[in-house]
Amino acid sequence: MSTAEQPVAGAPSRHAADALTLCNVDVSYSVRREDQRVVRDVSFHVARGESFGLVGESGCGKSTIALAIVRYLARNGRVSAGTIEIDGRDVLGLNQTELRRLRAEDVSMVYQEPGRALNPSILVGRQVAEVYEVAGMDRQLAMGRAEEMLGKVRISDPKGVMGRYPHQLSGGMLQRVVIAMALASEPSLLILDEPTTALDATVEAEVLDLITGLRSEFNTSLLFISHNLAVIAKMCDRVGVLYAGEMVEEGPAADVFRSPRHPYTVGLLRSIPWRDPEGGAAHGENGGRPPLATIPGSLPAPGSVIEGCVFADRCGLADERCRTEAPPIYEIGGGRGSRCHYHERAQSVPLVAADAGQPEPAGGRDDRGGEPLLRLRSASKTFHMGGQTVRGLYGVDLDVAAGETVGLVGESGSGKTTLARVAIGLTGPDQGSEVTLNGHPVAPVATKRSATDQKALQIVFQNPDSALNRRHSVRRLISRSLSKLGGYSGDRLQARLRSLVDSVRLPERYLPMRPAQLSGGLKQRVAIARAFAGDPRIVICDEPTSALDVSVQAAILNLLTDLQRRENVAYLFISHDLGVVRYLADRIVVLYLGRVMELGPAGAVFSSPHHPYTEALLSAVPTLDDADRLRIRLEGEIPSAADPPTGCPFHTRCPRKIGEICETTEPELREEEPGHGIRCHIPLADLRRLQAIDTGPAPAAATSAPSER
Amino acid sequence: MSIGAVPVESAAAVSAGQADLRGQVLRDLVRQKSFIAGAVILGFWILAAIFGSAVVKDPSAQNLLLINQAPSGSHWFGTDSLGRDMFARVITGSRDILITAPLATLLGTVMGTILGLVMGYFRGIVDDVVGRVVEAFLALPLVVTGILGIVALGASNTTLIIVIGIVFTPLIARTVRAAVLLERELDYVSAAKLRGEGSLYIMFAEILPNVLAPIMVEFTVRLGYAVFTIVTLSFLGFGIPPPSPDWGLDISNNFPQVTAGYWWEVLFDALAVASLVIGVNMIANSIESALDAS
Amino acid sequence: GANKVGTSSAASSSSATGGGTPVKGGTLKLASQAPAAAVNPITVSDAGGLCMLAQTGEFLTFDNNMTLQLQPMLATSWTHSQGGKVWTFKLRSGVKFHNGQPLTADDVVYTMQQLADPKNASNALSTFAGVLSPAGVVKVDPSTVAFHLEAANGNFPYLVSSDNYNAIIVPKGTDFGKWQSTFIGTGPFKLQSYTANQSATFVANPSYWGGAPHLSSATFTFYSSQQPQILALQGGQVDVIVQFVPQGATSLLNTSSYNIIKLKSANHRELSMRNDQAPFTDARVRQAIALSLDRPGMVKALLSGAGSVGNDSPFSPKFPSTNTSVPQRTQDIAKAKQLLAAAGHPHGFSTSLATEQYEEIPAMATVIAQAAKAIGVNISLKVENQSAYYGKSTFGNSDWLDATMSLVDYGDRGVPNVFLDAPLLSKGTWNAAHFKNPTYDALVKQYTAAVDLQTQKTIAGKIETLLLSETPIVIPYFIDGLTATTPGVKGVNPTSLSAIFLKDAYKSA
Amino acid sequence: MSLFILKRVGLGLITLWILSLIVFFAAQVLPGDPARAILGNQAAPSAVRALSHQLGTDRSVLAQYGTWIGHVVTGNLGTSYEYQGPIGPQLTSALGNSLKLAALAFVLVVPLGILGGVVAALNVGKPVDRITSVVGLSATVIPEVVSGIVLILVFGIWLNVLPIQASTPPGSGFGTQLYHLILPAIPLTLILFGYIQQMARAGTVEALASDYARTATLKGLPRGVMIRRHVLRNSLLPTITVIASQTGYLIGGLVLVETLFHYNGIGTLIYNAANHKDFPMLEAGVLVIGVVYMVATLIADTLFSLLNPRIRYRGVE
Ligand SMILES: Nc1ncnc2c1ncn2[C@@H]1O[C@H](COP(=O)(O)OP(=O)(O)OP(=O)(O)O)[C@@H](O)[C@H]1O
Ligand SMILES: Nc1ncnc2c1ncn2[C@@H]1O[C@H](COP(=O)(O)OP(=O)(O)OP(=O)(O)O)[C@@H](O)[C@H]1O
Ligand SMILES: [Mg+2]
Ligand SMILES: [Mg+2]
Repeated sequence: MSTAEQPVAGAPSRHAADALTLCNVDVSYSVRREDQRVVRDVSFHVARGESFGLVGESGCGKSTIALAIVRYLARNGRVSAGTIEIDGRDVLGLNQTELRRLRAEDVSMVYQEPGRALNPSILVGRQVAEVYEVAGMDRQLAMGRAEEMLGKVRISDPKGVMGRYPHQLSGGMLQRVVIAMALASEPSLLILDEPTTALDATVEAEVLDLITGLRSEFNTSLLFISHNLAVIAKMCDRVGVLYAGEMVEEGPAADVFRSPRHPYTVGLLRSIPWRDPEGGAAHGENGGRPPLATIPGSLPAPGSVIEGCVFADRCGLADERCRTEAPPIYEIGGGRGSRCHYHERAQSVPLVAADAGQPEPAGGRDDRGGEPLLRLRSASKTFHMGGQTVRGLYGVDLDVAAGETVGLVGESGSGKTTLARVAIGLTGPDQGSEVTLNGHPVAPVATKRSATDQKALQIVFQNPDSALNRRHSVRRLISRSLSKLGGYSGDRLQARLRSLVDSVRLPERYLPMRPAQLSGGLKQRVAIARAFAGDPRIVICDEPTSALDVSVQAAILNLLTDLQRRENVAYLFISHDLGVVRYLADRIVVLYLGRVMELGPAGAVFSSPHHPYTEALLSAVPTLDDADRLRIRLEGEIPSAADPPTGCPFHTRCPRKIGEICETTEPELREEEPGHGIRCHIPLADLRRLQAIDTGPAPAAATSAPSER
Repeated sequence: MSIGAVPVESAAAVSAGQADLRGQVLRDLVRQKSFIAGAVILGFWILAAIFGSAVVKDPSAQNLLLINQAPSGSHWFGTDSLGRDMFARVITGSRDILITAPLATLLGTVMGTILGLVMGYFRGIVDDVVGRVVEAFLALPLVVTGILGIVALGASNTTLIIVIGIVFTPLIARTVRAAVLLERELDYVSAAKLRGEGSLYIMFAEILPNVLAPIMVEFTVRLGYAVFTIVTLSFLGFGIPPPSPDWGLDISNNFPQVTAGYWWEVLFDALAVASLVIGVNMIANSIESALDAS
Repeated sequence: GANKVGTSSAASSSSATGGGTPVKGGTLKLASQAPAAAVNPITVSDAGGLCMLAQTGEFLTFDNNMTLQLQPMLATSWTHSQGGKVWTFKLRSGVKFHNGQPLTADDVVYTMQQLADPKNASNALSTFAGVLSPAGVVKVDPSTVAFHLEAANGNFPYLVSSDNYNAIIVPKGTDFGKWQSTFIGTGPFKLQSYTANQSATFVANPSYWGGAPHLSSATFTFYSSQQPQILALQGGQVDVIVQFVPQGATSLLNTSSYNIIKLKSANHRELSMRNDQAPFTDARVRQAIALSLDRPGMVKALLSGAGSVGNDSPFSPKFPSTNTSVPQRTQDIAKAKQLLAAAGHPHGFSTSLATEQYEEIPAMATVIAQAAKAIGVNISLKVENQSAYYGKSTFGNSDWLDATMSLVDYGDRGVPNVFLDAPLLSKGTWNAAHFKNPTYDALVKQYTAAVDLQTQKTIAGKIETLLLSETPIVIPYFIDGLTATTPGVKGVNPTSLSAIFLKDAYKSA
Repeated sequence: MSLFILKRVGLGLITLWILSLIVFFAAQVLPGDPARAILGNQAAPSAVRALSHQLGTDRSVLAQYGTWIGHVVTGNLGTSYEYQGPIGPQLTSALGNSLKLAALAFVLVVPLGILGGVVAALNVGKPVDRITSVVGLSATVIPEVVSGIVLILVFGIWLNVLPIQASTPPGSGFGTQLYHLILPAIPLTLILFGYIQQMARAGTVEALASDYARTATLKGLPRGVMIRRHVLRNSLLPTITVIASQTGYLIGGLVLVETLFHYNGIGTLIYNAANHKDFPMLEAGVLVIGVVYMVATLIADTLFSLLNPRIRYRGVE
């Protein structure tokens, strides 16, 4: 990339050519009349046509920087030092009119929730056209241009979409509209703040492709913000890694991710569970999983004053110097910089995975493969909503054996949570559904199940904020479960409480606290401790880490594997993150519109031949090192569960559709290999052949830019 | 070489320390000017109610020779149609209201909370049936409830408390229900069901603590309205019976004198009422914003 | 005797009763209390309703409150026989109802029988019970009617006068329930429209026996309370307030911009003390309470002066038979304390007083309580809504009749008979004092039967003296009947009962 | 949509029925009886008995309720015990009066409240905001008695510029009526002002903080356009519901203002009916308020969903 020779260290030199320059920017929020500096001394620049990525964990100040650039900080926030220039113009010095012109002409922004970015009560077309009207166009003309623009973001029916309200469009469509709006003014700088975080992987892939395409078409500079390293790697030329409001490392994306020079970047990269998509099983079939690396500790509280290196507290390399002397940005050549005294040794930072502890021998409790513990037969759930019937789950058969981990994947709305709730008895299934636990059928509702059954099957919810009563102390949360599920009381309860919190690595000093005083990871540990209070046989985990940062996620995943090994518990692990599932699961179940599309041992499902849907899911996942992998893209929207397609539910989006039959006849779940079933009309051999070629007709929207101009 | 043997995130809120949330709310509260102002006003009337009679003239002492006297040095707020000192009556006129208003509000809050919890938690048929009744009560004009209650039970402070309690119950139930509807969808309720907790436990031990904030706000807001309602009912003749000095009653009795030009017989009472409701309301708002902030 | 007690000032009196040349035509606008119920001649019991009856209806006799004279109306003359047991009325000839039908004895018999029939929900029964039964009404000839009473009654002509407001003469066969749609009577005005709770308009009856009235019409606007009537008068929206009470009317009483017609009335409040319950079994205790009151002060404060002090008997200054030679009781705290001490209560005692939420009564109760305090008696008040207070108005079912002390209102009457009977006779139905005194009972019987004024006066003196010494009840004051008009209004003839007769009324330019 | 309305109407009818039951059974505890109320407190017992029989009030309570509900379902509100005539005309006139007063209050308060709320929201945290909010909230809690009396004193008596009674002589023109209703409408306006102002403020603050407002601003729209087109439209939606829900309160809560300013409205009618135990009249009055309340809420909800595309197609509350 041409930007490699740009100086990065210290104050970047002003380049007339730069689309964006930040110079020693500090941003503070005043909270309870105290200034909290959440962005400190951040400098970077984005050259014309360049794509710059800003990556970092939640709360590190990414959005704050983005908003500071467009001067849209919250009322209590202000840029307390430094300068920001767009196209060489000092943003902070503009008056209202100039600022408005800047926003209208030079910079646009796209953010996380497309649904909220659009005005719910104004037609989509009007909102897009407004951009042109601001530029002085009359309404008629503006509407025409808006339609044109919607075409450019590859909306198939621009005219139709113009006449709709935002709530009538799907997330992916909305984000396209927002992008269309952002690009309509042909800005020199486009800021994207986690533009795909709220989207499904399949949709995310599409939107990312679209952005890549449009970027070259419009020759716009990008400031791309994400917590997802892989997305940044895919989208950006250069990257800046933020930690606690400081830019700790900067450089060409490929270089930074290949050989990070800051212990934080190193730690982040190591905690990603799955970095090799096609590299086969990440662990031995029967052996323990290698624990993931984690970063100990947590972010300093916003606004805390730190003397030395901000990362020192969590850094395996830190010494006295790090704690007292704040490191400057060390130029390390190749256009790279690192804010670490010991940047040369960064990669030697010790791997911390103490959660895993010493692998204990599985012991005699390993009774995998016997009679399934949990068994669902033709489990269906129909929701009735405002006269509509929504098939949340449709004829699902599923077994979970003792001690195994079954991964459940699928796009949003595919019925994963519904399946979990049916199994555990929080949602009563339709007539004819059967739930068997330990060989005997159980009541469809949890409250009617026997105490033993309740104990045997527990759940860890996705969102610990919702799952933990915020008015109860950690002690109360766990001990109540111990007494209700474990039947403990008195001293025995206290003893068990101590051993339980110890086994989830929750220091006892947290016991008197309320959930609000704990970080996300700690909260999830409390939730896990609670689920294990009654010595369950199966624990359902519904996306237990999706709300967590990667480094925290790693620790939780380590904890779960550790617990499984020691307690011989089975997991039904739900996730939309194939990496996580891949890391944990022995067997995988792929859901689509409430139906099982594929099911089988992890290795078999993740490697071809597999269902075209699985194939698409896999190829949608951005990874750090697959820049040139060919992708299968899914066309169109996920159909509504209220009105599922006839025939194969996937046929509307299937890149490998073979014809009539897909539209009319729903395929059986064929057990092609022992324990591996695929619901597809295409014979296994054909699938294998097609997917082996892998260069087959690039289906649907390819990665190239649209031809129209 | 492993550092950080316990790889655990430290408590998130370091700067806030382990400070109790309640402490924070309290600190936020006393920092607000409107809270201080409200507290001063309310405090004044409470003091006046307790110690006022020791300081001022006897509020019931009549002087039929000095009736309808305009404000003067000896009678700061004038005298009423029975020659009673209006200043004394205004100062001591808060006595009953300061007892009945909080009790009535408390009654309404407790009943409303129970009802709201039950409706919100069980939903379905319970909610439908109770909801209809609640809706019906909401459509019932205050006069009707007032007249029915007071005529049936006789005019007394207890009756007033019951009537206002009944009037407030559906209002509070509605707020609580809405909060409970949100809470019951949270997974901690599911978690409680999954460990076999009964409905009562879930409602009162799990959900109730989480809806206390809106209940508390509702309580303080309603407190102001209790004063409002008591004065209104007194004015309509459903209030506290004479001769105890009472703002609403005095206003009601002396209102016909207004056209004769004896404005002092109602104005000071009216202003006293206004100051009390505004004071209570300022406190209510401060509590609301302090709770919001945390 | 035409002794005139009536008016507050010579000016208003003369202007109200006439003098000057009447102006023909025009509409008089009056503010009246809204009839509280249907205007049914048999059931009407409220001020608004009775005022309506009197607009189109007429009585056998007319108690002219302005002159305190009983005058002929539909009856031209009346005589009594058998010592006041039989009364015979000669009817006016040439009188026509508004529907054109002539007035005959049959109509009078029908009307009176209906009113006296216990089977009917007749409000007049409170007057006629024990006096007249339907069988006692007899047609003598087409223009003569005789009333055979159950007991001699010297005041009977008053009982068929405008004082007995239900007793308007209606055509034979009238359905009283539907009367409200026609208002058919014999009076100087005919109904034009009546809308409940809003207004009523009456137009001159050109064929009235006494000649057409001056006014061409009169419009009554109904109000549910007094305050707006005052405002309407001040705002020029009405010319007349038919009747108002002093409470809350200071603004009218304190100015000279309006003519105020003050009529002596028997309207009063009775404070009863349970003669059968300690400590009021002792007459000295009752007297002490009565002596504690500052009556002129009460009249001034509670009535803005529009009343006269009472002497603890129902004989109001209004009644010709009232014996004014009996000394007036005045406040005497020392004597009251002395009496209490003598009765064994040197340090006073505590008791309670039940009363109703009505006009100035709650304030009056606090005045009484305050006065009692001065003699060491601690009275706690129980002020109730009227319907709660009256309950079923029978012993055992009524706070009014059952309370240790009770304070109640008695509306105006033409003769004191009801006041002497119901609240004070041993068998009296409203004997809230539970007063049982054979001497008194006998005196009342004599009084009722007495036909000549002098005898009546003599007996009245005895009754007044007896009541003063026994003090079963306290009557601190009588409230004047008040009517207000703008200065231009002349010739209106109100009654202290709140009716108003407009035959001679006109608006001067 | 029509299904939604139909369902709401159904539920409303059930509520009204429950309301009628509450009133009916509660009315049974009232002391006294209609006949005594008509004949006066000191009427002869025989007369009271006779009249009770005539009125039908000596029948069992259930029989009375039965007769009444039987009439109501056929659209006949029944006969007033007190006035022995049909209820309809009195009710209509009282309701008409109340509606006039309420309408004037609304006409005054809605624009004021919204303006106050929006101005406060645009100046969040600034003195303007704090002052309007304190004023608004204080106005809301001050009883009508208090504000009414102060108004009467100031405008009616001291300055003597406005009439202090709301009733006008029969046949008065629109202007006169309006003139007389100004003073009574103000206490109502004050009470509602706080509600509406707070609601409009909260809605506007929320909309201003929304992502779509940010989008609009970042498009470079002038602030005024941004506020008009993007903020107000969404922020005022919830205010509509508040306004409508207050209609119910207004009509039901008028009794005080009616008493204070001597106005023959529905509040006074109910008050009298309850005092005279005129059960059919009481029921009719309460039900009519119930109907107004429900219709207002229904209109609000319908309007809300019509104006709000998000729920226009869903039709759930
Ligand atoms: N208006 C505000 N007032 C006070 N503190 C704020 C405010 N907005 C953000 N912060 C704090 O500033 C810090 C940075 O927030 P910011 O939203 O920029 O983080 P982020 O990197 O975008 O995080 P995420 O990945 O969660 O979006 C956080 O600690 C946050 O709590
Ligand atoms: N309570 C409910 N009422 C109506 N429909 C529901 C309900 N719960 C789920 N659904 C519908 O059922 C389908 C499956 O939902 P589910 O929550 O199980 O999906 P999911 O796979 O867990 O999605 P996500 O990844 O977003 O959590 C969706 O179409 C959803 O809209
Ligand atoms: Mg962010
Ligand atoms: Mg889910």
